[in-house]
Amino acid sequence: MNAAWLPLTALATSLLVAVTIFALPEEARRLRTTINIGAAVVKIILVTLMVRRVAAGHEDIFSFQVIGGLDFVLRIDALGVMFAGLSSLLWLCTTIYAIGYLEGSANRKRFFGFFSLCVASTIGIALADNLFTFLIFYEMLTLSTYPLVVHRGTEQALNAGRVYLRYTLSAGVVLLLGAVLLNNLTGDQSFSSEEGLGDYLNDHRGLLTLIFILLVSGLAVKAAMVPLHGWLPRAMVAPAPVSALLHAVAVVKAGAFGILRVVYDLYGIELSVELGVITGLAVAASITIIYGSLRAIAQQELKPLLAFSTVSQVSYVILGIGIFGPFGTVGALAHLLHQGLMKVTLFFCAGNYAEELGIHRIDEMDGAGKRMPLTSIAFTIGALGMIGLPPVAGFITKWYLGVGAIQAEMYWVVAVLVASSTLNAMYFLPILHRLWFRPGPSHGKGSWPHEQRLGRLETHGWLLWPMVFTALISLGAGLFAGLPYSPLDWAARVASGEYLP
Amino acid sequence: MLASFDVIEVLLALCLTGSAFVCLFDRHLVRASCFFFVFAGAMVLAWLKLGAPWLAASELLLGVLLTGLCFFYALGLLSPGASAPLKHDKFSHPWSRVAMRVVLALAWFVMVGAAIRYVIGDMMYSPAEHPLLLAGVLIAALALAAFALHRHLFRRLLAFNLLGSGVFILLAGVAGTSAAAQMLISVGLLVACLGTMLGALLIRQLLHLEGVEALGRDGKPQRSKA
Amino acid sequence: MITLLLALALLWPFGVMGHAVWLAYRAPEAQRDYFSVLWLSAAWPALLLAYVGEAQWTMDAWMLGGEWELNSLSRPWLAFTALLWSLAAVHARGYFAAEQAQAQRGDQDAQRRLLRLALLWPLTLLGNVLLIIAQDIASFYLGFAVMTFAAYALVVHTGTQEARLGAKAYLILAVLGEGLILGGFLWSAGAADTLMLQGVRESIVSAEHGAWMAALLCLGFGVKAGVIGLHVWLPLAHPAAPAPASAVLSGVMIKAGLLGWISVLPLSHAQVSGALAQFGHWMLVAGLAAAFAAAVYGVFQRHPKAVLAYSSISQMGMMTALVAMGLVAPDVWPLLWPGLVLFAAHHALAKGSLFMGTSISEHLPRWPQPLVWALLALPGISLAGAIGAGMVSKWGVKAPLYEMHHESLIKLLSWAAVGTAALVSAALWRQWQQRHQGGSNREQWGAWLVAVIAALLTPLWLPLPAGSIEMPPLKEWLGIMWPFPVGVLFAAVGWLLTRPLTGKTLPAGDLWGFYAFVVGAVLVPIRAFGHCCGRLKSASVITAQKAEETLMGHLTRLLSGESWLRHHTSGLMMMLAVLLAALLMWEGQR
Amino acid sequence: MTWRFGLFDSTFAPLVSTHWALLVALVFPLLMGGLAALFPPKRAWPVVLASVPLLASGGVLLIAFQEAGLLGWQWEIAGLILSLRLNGLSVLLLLTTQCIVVAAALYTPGHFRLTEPGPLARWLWPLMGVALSALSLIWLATDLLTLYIALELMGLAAVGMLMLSGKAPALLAGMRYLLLALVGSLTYLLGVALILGQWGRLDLQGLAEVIEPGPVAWFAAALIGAGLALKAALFPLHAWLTPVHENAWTPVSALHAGLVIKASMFMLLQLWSILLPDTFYAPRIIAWLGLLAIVWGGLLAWRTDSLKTLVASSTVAQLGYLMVAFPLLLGPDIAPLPRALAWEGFWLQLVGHAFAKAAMFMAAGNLILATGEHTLKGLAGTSRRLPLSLLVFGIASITLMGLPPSSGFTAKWMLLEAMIITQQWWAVAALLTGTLLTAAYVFRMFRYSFDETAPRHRYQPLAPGMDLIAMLLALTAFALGLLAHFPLELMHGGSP
Repeated sequence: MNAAWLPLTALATSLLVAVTIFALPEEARRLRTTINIGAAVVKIILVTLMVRRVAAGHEDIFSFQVIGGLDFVLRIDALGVMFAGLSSLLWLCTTIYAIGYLEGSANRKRFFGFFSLCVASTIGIALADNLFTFLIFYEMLTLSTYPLVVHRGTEQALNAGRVYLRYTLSAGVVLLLGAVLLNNLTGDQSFSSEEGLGDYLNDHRGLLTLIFILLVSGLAVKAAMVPLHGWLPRAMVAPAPVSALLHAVAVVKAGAFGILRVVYDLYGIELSVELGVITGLAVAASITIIYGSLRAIAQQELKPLLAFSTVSQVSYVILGIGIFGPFGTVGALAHLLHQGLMKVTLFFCAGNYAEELGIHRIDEMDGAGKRMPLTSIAFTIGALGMIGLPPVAGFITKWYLGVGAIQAEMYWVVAVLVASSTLNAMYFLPILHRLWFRPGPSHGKGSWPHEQRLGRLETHGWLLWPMVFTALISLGAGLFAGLPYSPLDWAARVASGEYLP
Repeated sequence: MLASFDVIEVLLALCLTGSAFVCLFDRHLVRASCFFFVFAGAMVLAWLKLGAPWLAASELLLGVLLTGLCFFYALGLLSPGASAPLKHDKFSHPWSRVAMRVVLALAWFVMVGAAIRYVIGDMMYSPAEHPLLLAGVLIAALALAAFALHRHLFRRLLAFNLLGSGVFILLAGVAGTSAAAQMLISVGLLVACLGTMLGALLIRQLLHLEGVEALGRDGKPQRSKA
Repeated sequence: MITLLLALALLWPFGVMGHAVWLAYRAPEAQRDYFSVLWLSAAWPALLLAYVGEAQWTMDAWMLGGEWELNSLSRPWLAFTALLWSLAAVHARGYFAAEQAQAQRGDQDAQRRLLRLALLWPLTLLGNVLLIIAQDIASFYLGFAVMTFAAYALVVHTGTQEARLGAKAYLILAVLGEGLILGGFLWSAGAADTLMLQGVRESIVSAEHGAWMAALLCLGFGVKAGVIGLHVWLPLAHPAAPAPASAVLSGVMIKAGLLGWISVLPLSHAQVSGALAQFGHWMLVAGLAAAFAAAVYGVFQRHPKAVLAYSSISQMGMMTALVAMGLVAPDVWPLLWPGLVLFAAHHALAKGSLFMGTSISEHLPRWPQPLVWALLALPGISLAGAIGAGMVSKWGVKAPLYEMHHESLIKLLSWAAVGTAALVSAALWRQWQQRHQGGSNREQWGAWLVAVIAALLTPLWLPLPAGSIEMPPLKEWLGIMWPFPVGVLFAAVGWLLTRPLTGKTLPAGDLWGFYAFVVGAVLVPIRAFGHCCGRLKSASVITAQKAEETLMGHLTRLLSGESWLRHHTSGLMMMLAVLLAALLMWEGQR
Repeated sequence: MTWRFGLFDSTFAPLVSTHWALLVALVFPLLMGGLAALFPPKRAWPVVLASVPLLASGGVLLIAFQEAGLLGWQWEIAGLILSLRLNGLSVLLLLTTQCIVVAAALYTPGHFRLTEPGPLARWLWPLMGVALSALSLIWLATDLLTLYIALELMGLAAVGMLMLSGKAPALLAGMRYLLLALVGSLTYLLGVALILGQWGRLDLQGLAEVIEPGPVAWFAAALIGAGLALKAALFPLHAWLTPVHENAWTPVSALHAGLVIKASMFMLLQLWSILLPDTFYAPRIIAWLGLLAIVWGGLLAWRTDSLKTLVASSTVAQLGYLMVAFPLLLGPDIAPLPRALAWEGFWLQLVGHAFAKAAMFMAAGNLILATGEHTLKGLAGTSRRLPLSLLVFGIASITLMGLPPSSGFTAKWMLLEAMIITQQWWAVAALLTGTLLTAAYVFRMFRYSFDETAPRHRYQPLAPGMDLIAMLLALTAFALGLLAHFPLELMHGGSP
């Protein structure tokens, strides 16, 4: 039984929300909030439904013909549902957070409209079943995030937006070229087809490699791989929920997810190995991991530090793709979710510090643990996860990546992982030290840069609870990774689909 | 050779070419307009000669009367109260531009001539047999060159009209005076007339709004952003 | 029932932490008792658990698949660990009494420090307990990491310059160690596709690079166990840490490294490869080197806790050597390990009571002085193997070695015990020199006394397999006891010899200075390179901006061509027509 | 190639209702235009009423085509044969034209109410009617005479409309446009003269059969090509375009950029496919010029300070996309697949651009109207005050940039594919460069509008429908991307 309405409804939920929000007047705050949260909840229910259907072995497809030989196809598969689940879960959190964060500021209608559009794009990316459909939502994502990046409208924000566009649109063009070349070579290639492109290997080896490079370099810009990462730290000028979304779910993950699709579903892992591109991917990812960490160490401000940390962490996913074998794949897939959860927590925390206490620089964080204990605990959980310490989710993926690397006999990857953990510790532990072990304004030494008392608790409830929730989830995803339907379990399910016939 | 020599046609052709030349390249605008009357009159005769009385009538009405009046209106001679009648074209052209236009006109002439040679196979052997056709080619080339050369809007308008006439003669020359050709020409005449009327109105309006300088501003780099 | 107890043992510390948080945010300042009975009880369920019996738990949902076990190894280990934690907690209540009073008076700093300690103490304990019962890698690593990082608070507690240095050294080496452990685990587990410690052991035996895996893991755990070269944090951290913290650090946490070795190394495995046996030899050498070098260096320390830290290094060196025997001579291990566990347990309690003793000597109770000092010396003497449990534990390891004819090692160990004796006497001497009267309280000396007694009577309460430990036969007593007087003698002679150099002592943390120098030297070119890159980047940015400006200028000039185009449109049209015609003709004529 | 233009005999004769629909489509606009000149509508509802029969006629023609396939009409008047045909392409273009003109007409009353356009305003209506009729005729006509008449009518109407604003720069630009358009027509006429002289007939279907490659066909093609290129504002001959739009009224600009220049483009392609079915270089010349057009137009739009110039220059670049596709449509040895792809892509691009450009002009007009500023810098802060206009502009520019899922994207996808199959890499490069340049100028505009630090203007409120109409147009262009199947299906059928 094909429930074609399911993928379409999932997509339409956030699209309709976007349209509705644009149609509502700026002042209709309450209604907008209700619609936003309601739709997010509906989306989660839909995704849950999808999970159940995928687990039951159904494949729901919605498709129509755009032009001859080219279809618009949405399909629910395990990998897509994984990404959709991440985005819908974090959408709820980020929406709640953003409502609190933007309380009383201007242009909220525009913000939430594009925010919903952005999430609709990620859902589309998740459910797209061919490169054409993927490309549609991929570019839609670029466009819908631009207004979010420049939201503040300052000179700095506008410049960041320009840089962002330069990178992403150029990447889009490269991607388009790759997609058209591929379409030309193979016709409309569904992500769900079992064969991969193995048939073309003998005659078109060079072309296939070229297309792979085009596609991956186009996607790598969004995934912020060195040297295509320049936009990400600059995009930090955006409001905290945007940074959270950009870093955790929408943009960087879209890039990483795209690479996943290309390698596993389009080319097929065997072909990628045969072409030898996969090792290149692993090397590039390793360089990115180390480079990002090194740059993060040098940062003085919290958000750029987190940005470089993202540069480094997202490449774990790519690294996992670059490791041939089920463990690498599981690691990559699980990290897609884990990193999202942890990074969103960290950005929420950074936003809370900035909102409540006006903290932007790392050296202003002394003793903030006392003033904002829950935020600081969440930050600690996120940071430990980034380092890869158990029991936070980061450890699980690091483990799978490492084991995968050993099994693929890529021993240097383990060295990279260990080095990265150490470097992560080098920039996160000092912050934790400052948070918990240094006396600061809350102990009567100096004062906070710009303190506001936003709520009865340590800060506004809308800001606090999403963060606590994501922190708990990232902790739980590590502690109870063995539970059915945990990220790890789902990743293993996807991976077994890739490697087992 | 002489036997096929039609004196009237040759005279008409000469008259057309000559008046067109003066009309195109005389800086004295009133005189040029007067010569346009001469040219248009010759055109009427040419149509009669070619056996198209209907066209002759339209030419008389549209070409001579309306278009001519339009020119005088544009020059400010019809309404005595109008500001500053136009007399002379005072815009100058650099030599390079003139040379360029001459080369282009030659090329154009050769091209159109060659094209017609292919259509009317025998013309190559007796070019003088079709003096009107030859005049048409010449006028078309000259008029186009003048159109490209001049900056003064009035003179460009004039050049356009002559170009139109040249093209019509060519059309009649190569295609005869079939119904289709006559129809094309009459439409062309009508359009030329309408265009000229519009142009004349515009010229007056521009003169009224901006003065003489505006008529030659075409192509000059726009004044730097104020 | 036992499962319930396990859950209680693991969750109880959380309850304790919750109580501490509640105290901090809800209770009025003056009534904050950071070391309440609840807090003291953090380790009690775990202690109880050790005595309930053997059990096994498997949990698929737990991380990568959990497998916990209370077996003949983990039970005694848990027992001495939990016991020392309990005692140290009681001691802490006394030790921090003054600070607590300060906090109740409203001193923000004291409140902060005590809250931190009250929170992280149970967490450290939790990690320690978890790593003991864990049989799967993830749980073990989790417990190890939690313990390691939470213990930072214990080290840094006072917040003085020295404490921060010690904590820094501790943390840096801990991170390094965690990295090595992770690498080793990944390698060995990946090679054998396993998630259990058992699998790691098998993997190390069977894998081609087993020795390297073992080396990574050993070095990683060695950070905690104070292997020579990686030991530098011990003498830096201990003097700075509060006495109860030092007691657990040196008593049980350091043993976690030992347990790590025992868990991951394929000891007693008959078919160890040549490389692995080779590695065992290296480890043996390293252990003995640590045992002697630490003793030689340690006696010249000024601070009694630093001396004790070196003593720990020395003792751990001995244990390293014994573990290495499991690789070098696998057949000896089944007989050796109960002795080793007893050795570890006894050392834990004895070292714990020695460290607690340092706080007693700083706040001497109003008892007869000879009694106090005798009591202070007792665990030291026992540690040197002259009396009580020390003697039994010495015999516990000696006997199997005798049986398997490793007399040379016994001789070396005996000489190492001389070092131990010298160290404890030096420590006592330093305590004597730095003694203070007054300020003691009940909890402080009570816990200490119990620890001393427990140390002396270790074999009696340690739940080792029945019959694995026996009293040494009388004729061996001399062979066991002789190192103590010799050691005291050595210490005295050494003291006499070095008297002229009075005032000058060797710095604690020997190699730390060297390491810091090396790292600093390495960082200089890296920093220079970084600056160079930064300059290069800014230079290229400027160049790019300039180039962009120039380019824009050219572009603007180029675009003014638009008006030229506008001017020449009709001419261009002619040209286009002619060009097209010519082109078409040319193409047609070909 | 000529069959694609419907130049073959139809199987069915048109029904009576179809005759009436044709009549309505061609004559009704004139009537309504005249009526509106007498009684200028002050509100949108009379326009709505007037547009109902018009759109209905388009609908009837669409249904007629879908039922019967190609339809043909022929009349003989005094020895002249006038012929029309209705194939998928003409239906598509006819509907597009009607939609855009109706939208422009609906937009006009609101625009006039806010701008106080002066006494000449009432003449806009008849001129608009004439333009619509002439455009419809161009899509339908299949003989050179009718085409010439329609072309001239359209040209004059367009010039008239553009100059109605009556400002001096507008007049100057309009005068230039007038002269050039007339000269262009004469050049075209010269080409027609050669054809008439050689083959003695003007109906395209007959010509397609008799014309053989030879000097006359080539000369005629060159002359017609140059003349129409001038009128279509193809690259080196485009320079008259921007000043014209700079000063024209918004609905007029929308009509002109969206449709009028496209008509010349349509004729150029149609006539060349008859005259030069197998030439290699001429289409390539156009394509290379197209490459230059993309770059030049993009650069112009990128560096300009005026919003309207930006939009107008973008037209130049967008025409470049169409020009670049010429070698895929005309020339020897083009495989059927790329030719079909390019054909569909070409028209989709044309239609999509028509809608998008009309919407963009309206949005730009709204912004200018509301802020009172013509420069980009004047837009600072509009994102807060005029989000809807800006959104329309954004949606339209997505189509122009060729980003998914707009029609521009789908068209570009098809063109790219055709180019790749035929290995025309430079054309691929041109298309991709065009995307980036378009993005550069579009987002330059957005950059200004998102500026929150600028001082606040007083904004003039807009009439209620003005943004809505523009939005509908923009959305149409946008939706045609994913729904491209429907318009393209129209062009599938109908091979003889």
